[in-house]
Amino acid sequence: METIVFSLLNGIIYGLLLFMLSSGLTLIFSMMGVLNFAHASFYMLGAYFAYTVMGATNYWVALILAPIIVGVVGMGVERWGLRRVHANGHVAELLFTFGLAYLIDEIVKIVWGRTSVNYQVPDALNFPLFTIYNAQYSAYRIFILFVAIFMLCALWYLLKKTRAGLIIQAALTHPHMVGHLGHNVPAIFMGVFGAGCALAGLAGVIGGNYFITDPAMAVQMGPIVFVVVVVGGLGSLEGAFVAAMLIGLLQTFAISINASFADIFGFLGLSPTSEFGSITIASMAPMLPFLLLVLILIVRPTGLMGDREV
Amino acid sequence: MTDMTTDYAALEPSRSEKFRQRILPLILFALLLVVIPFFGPSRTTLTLLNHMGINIVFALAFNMLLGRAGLLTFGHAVYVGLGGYFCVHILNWIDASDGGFWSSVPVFSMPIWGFAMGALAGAVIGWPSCKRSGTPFAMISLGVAELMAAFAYMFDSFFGGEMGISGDRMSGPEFLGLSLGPLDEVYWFIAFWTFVGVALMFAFTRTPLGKLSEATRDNPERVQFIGFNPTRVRYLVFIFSGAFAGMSGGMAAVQDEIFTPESLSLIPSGAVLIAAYIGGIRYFTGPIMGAIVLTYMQSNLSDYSAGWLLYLGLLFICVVMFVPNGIAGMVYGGYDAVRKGKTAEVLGQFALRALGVALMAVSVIVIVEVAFRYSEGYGEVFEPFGLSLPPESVLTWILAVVPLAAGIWLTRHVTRKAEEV
Amino acid sequence: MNTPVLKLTDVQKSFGPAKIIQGVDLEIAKGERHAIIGPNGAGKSTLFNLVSGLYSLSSGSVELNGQVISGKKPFEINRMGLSRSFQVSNIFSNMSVRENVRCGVLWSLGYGYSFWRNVGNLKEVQEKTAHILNEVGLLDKANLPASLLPYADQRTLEIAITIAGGAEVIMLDEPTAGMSHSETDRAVALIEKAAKGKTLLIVEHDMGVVFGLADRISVLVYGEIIATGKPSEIRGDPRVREAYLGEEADHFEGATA
Amino acid sequence: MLSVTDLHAYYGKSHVLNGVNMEIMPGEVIALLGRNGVGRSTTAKAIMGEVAPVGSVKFKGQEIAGLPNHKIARLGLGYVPENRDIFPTMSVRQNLMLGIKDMRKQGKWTIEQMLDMFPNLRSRADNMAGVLSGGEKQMLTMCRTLMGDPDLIIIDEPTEGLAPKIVQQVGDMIAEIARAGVSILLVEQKLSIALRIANRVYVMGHGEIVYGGTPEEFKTRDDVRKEWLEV
Amino acid sequence: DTVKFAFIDPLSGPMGSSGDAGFTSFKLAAEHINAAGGVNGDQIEVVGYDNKVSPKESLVQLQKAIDSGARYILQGNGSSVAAAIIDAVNKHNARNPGEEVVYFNYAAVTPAFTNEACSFWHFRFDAHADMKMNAITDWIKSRDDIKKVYLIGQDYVFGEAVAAAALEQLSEKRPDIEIVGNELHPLAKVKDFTPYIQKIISSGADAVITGNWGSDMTLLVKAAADSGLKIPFLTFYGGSLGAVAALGEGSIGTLYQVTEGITNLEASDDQYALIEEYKDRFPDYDYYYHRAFVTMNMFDMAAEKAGSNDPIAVAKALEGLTYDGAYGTVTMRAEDHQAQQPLYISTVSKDVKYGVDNIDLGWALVDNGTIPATAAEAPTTCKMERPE
Ligand SMILES: Nc1ncnc2c1ncn2[C@@H]1O[C@H](COP(=O)(O)OP(=O)(O)OP(=O)(O)O)[C@@H](O)[C@H]1O
Ligand SMILES: Nc1ncnc2c1ncn2[C@@H]1O[C@H](COP(=O)(O)OP(=O)(O)OP(=O)(O)O)[C@@H](O)[C@H]1O
Ligand SMILES: [Mg+2]
Ligand SMILES: [Mg+2]
Repeated sequence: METIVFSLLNGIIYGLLLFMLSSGLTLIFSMMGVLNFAHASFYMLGAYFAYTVMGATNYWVALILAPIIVGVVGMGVERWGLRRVHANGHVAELLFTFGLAYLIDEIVKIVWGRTSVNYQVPDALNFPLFTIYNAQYSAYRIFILFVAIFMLCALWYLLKKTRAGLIIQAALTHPHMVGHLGHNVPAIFMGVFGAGCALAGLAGVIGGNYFITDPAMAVQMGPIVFVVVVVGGLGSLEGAFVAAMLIGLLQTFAISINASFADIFGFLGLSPTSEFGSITIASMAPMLPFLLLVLILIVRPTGLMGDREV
Repeated sequence: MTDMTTDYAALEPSRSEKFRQRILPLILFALLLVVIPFFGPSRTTLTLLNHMGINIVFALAFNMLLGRAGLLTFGHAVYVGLGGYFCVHILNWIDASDGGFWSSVPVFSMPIWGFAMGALAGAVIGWPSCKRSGTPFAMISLGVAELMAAFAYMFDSFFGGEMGISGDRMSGPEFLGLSLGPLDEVYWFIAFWTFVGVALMFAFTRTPLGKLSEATRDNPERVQFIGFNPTRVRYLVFIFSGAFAGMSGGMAAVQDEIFTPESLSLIPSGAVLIAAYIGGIRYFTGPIMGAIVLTYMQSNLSDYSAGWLLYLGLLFICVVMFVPNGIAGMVYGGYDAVRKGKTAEVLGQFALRALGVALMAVSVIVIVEVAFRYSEGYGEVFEPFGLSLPPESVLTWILAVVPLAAGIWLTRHVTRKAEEV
Repeated sequence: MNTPVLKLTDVQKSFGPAKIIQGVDLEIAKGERHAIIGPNGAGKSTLFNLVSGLYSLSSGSVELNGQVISGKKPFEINRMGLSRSFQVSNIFSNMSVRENVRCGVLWSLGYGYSFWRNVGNLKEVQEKTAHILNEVGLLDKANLPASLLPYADQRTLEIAITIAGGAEVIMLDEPTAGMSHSETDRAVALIEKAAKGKTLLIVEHDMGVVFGLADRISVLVYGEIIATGKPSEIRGDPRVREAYLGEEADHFEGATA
Repeated sequence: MLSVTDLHAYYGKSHVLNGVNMEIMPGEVIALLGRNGVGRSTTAKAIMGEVAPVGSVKFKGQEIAGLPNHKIARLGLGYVPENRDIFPTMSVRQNLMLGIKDMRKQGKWTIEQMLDMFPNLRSRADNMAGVLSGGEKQMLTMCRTLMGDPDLIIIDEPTEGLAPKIVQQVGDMIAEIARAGVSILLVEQKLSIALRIANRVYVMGHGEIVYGGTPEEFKTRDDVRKEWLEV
Repeated sequence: DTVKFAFIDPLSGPMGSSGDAGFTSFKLAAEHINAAGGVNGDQIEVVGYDNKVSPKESLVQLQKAIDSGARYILQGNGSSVAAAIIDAVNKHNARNPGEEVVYFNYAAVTPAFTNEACSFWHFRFDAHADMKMNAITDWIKSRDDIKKVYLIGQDYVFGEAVAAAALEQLSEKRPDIEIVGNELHPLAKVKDFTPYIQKIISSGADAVITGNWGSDMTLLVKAAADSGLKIPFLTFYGGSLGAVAALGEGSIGTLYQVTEGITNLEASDDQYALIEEYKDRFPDYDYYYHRAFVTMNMFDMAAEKAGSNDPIAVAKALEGLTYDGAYGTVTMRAEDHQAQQPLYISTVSKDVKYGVDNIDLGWALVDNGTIPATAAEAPTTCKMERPE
């Protein structure tokens, strides 16, 4: 029982966290088709900006201001960089963001130093909210939960309630035609990329002090965000959400299972001392998202809830 | 039927043209490989050259997928790694065996074993992944790469854990009188197999399957209606690509005598993508050029500046933005213009552009170097050519701004001129 | 008429709730030149897609030379001797014209997925390619990238790829769409030449082409064949006029008269 | 309403338009005729900013040459391109929705009206536009452009690839659009239609306007037809 | 003349700062020796070679270093790199007699390097994993209130080795202790450690032992602090750069480390001056790599003793050499080239002389935290082949 409650709770929070990290990418990837490898770098920028702004003012100002600054940086990147590259296809865009990631990482090191900064959770949120089975749940985790839900709603509104989503999708393949229909395609692209970056920045503000704010934080986020977006399915916000939750829960539950392969496949004659047999489910947990990614794409190239091939 | 043969002759490039386009470059390449040692390269240079050879084969294998078959993969180092690991194991078997099968296997043959292992891995992993193309394919490769990298840490008996496994290239029977101990002998080994790899992969582009892979890249739907199964085409190409990647792994096993899990991680997979793209994926020779440039930069740029990653990032961005066809595109573009008799014009433009870029580079370097030193806080001062450029000096600021502005103006000017023509 | 080359029996196709093809029966004899006409959205291209294996049938069967081909993959059907073109040019745009055609001839000459032979040295392949390029009149443009061809030439290349494999049955989907009159005339001549001794199935909206080329015509309306017959019969059929030709039928009567 | 003065256009080095001059009055339907490849589509594209125009294009008195295409569209100039350019992965309804420039304003036409006008489209309203038949795509493109309430609409080869009967339908539709007060520049090959709907025809040759007049007058000018059009 | 030392470690990228911290230490140590007249009259030069933590790249840099005349190699980050360098150095020395190089390992702690894989050309100045574990278990022995221990580590050879050593040593020294968990997680893949912490809480553990490094270590302890788990996390790498800053006050009473010295130990004025000089020169970092100074000073001693800067002579002189360091006596054991030195268990505290990471928290020795060299010592299986 204890395990189940824990796993459920942690799984949900972790899932929301994943969703938060990947929501900006969902927007950019599914709308513009750009595999933004610099996403994590914008996430990092969010954390650092927040650290600086917080130093000058307070956390709440940082929470608002830092994502905006990141968004503006993102718009600049789109305006003077990505837009030029767009015509050369997705691989070019991807490499552009690749290079951009290097650039941002190095600039962060120049500006904020090579080691981690002391970016801490504000006191107002730094207290245990409740305790179950001896484990405290800090208020900040619950705060994360709310912010993630806010991001979900904001994105949902942007995609479903405005036509921006449709226009961008159309503009991806037929930019001229969309222009002839009276839509300002470049501005919309810029806006979307900026919004995606701002979301990444917001995730950075929240994640930076929950985890660590150092120049390696971008690299460490790794490809997991891509997994969430792709497993969920392109063009599907719900999908990304479901995928994030699924991965969160799957991983958390897996961690709580101490059984080894030998315990499970023992009937096949797998011995617990063999190399394969001694691997436990728990130790496989962080690999599960990637396994899921491969399996899903083989079975369903549109992802869980996507409406088109990734 | 007689007019048919004339048609045919008119269509085909002439014999001399064929020679010039296909055989001659290979001969020149072989000559180059043979001539290099006579310049007496240092062991450092030899190591670098050997890695270039390995990366050339790898980048070409990668481009069989990306450039030729239109399949982007994020995990191609997996095949290098598997091929390489297998070969290191063989090195150890050779070392350990006395009289058995392995004792008669020369270390020189390692790339063949790597090739076989790469093909096997390609055949196994390619089976499910080649059912997809485009981004799903790329994402599957990403997932597979992550899984393999994790397995490499879990299965010690094959991968040797974090420290990997090492072998000794000097065991087993000698071949062609090469003990493979000293680096110059290893150079011959690498040169031989680099040439074989390049020649074979070039030949592959001219086979029916090679052509079909291009057709599948352009239009997989139509391929079905000329009698081919695009999945099958992709799968076969994938196996070959894996095999050649494995072959480069075999070469690396002999050169480095060690394989670690890092070699099948996302890092080398990303590097090869960058190399191929910088070189130009639309040209056969592009990845070769890219591999040479990137290998050099990865090993040597860090000698000059702590900010080398920043430069590398800037370079990628600039190549992607301004030279989308890569180095090869630039080279062939220039070559075409020269052939059309516009040498002077092209050279003039090129010189102006180079000047513009150089000017911008000066500023960028000044800014980056000064910023780096300033941020480190060791009080070091950037002193190129005897100039002293502390962050607060006016000269620093002039150098940071003026050449940049001039360079931008110049390149824009040249571009506008070129467009007007 | 001996056994038909192509035989469709009660072919049906639905996309979700929409029944697009609702029971088509069609027999095409060897050597026949058969045209399918019908209003836009009647399902002509869909029918092509069903026969050539791009879509799977909802029910019914398609036979080629007495063998059931429904359910087979497009490349299998192609290997059995049925080749088709597309309404929207569907060529290999980054390859040269010659390479486009050459890819088309490879399978029929037995060079499946071979990777040990140099295409340049396959005399047969080269000659057949040259032959076809010559036939369609693209020889002088052989080394151009296909994407740089003018529209009409792209349509021609589309036909060239289709006939390159030497299939017995050739299906052309609006081969002359978007061509000018003179280009159309050239295309018709080309089709006549290429289809000599073969079975031709063609979809066209240009009545000049249809009436000029076809031995027999079927009229497809809302997924059903409402009439099949000689051109003269079709032209006079009131149902066809009503559903398809409209006033233009008179125009053509006038034109051909 | 639209006046084009000395318009030139280039594809790379080839000079396609050599100074086109034409005028369109409010409420007029103009047919632009000419052989294949004389540059009719290019004229349309140059007006719409798809190829770089050299010269002057004035719409409602405002110079539009060089403006980005969305600005031109927002001034009330609609464009139905040759290749139709529907958005294949979206439903018919979504395609129509994208034609609306400003969701807050109720335009002259609603999606429902459009679907009523073309029952074919109504039955496919929630299908992906990519699977529509050629004719259905043509109708969709035209409807989509109308959703943006244009004052002048340039239609390039609307009847290409259409069944004879549908050709008539499309012709009727264009006439109806004209009746609603929208000016039309129709680039068309099929004389029968062009002459039926147009108030005025222009004939192009070698990148220039070589003839302009009413359909009645044009019918009498066999010389123009012989020299500049295919018979 | 100069004696060239090649410092081969990451100097760029995500790991760059930890390489740089080592590099700066070696440079300062060399400067001090040079200022005191150098070694046998020669000046020492430490040149950095960026290996980007890649074993392959390390081989390229190694070759570069050797060609440029370096006869001494310094490296520490990553056992995979260390293994590659040992292997390459062995082969190089065998294939190029007369041009031998010696490798001073200052931080790669895999026990094998001074056991079955030992080499005459390799000297380790850091305590290896088993020795550090000896220190940890020795300290636990003195803490009767610890009854349940949880082991968690990264799922690869090193993590497994740490767990195995802990199991074995605890069962020997404190058989009453119950191992309530033995967990491995994939390397650098876990983002949120809360589920693991929850498992630890449920197990009722009194202490956690982990060999985790990098973000795996910081995130683990951070998650513990967030969940209100206040038990000692005994780590090897708690002192790594930026960890304390990232954890903030959450690290007090949670984060423990074992090292060969900490700045807040009682020391001579000279040592204090050195610490301050380092901080002054390199404000981003803290005096952490004490062993860098030990390494260079012992090299100096050995060279003077041998009367030559030749690698073989120095290596031979180093065997068995004893050096009186700031934090105790260091002996280079001749059998396996493993430095023997006292180890210290410390934890994060607020009132300390020297903070770390530019905040006011620093490392303070815990009760019974001094582990003498003899207690930390581990036996070796090394059978070394020596030249001549
Ligand atoms: N994959 C599909 N999914 C759903 N509906 C489809 C699909 N393919 C075709 N349709 C529908 O089937 C009908 C027939 O289309 P088809 O393309 O066969 O028409 P056609 O007779 O070739 O017309 P045209 O002469 O205009 O090309 C159309 O209404 C189209 O919307
Ligand atoms: N993208 C292009 N690049 C180069 N030349 C082009 C391009 N598009 C058109 N042309 C050339 O410009 C000329 C005019 O083309 P345009 O499309 O305007 O002709 P058109 O009168 O509309 O004929 P059509 O009946 O074929 O549509 C043609 O000779 C054509 O080959
Ligand atoms: Mg059709
Ligand atoms: Mg046109």
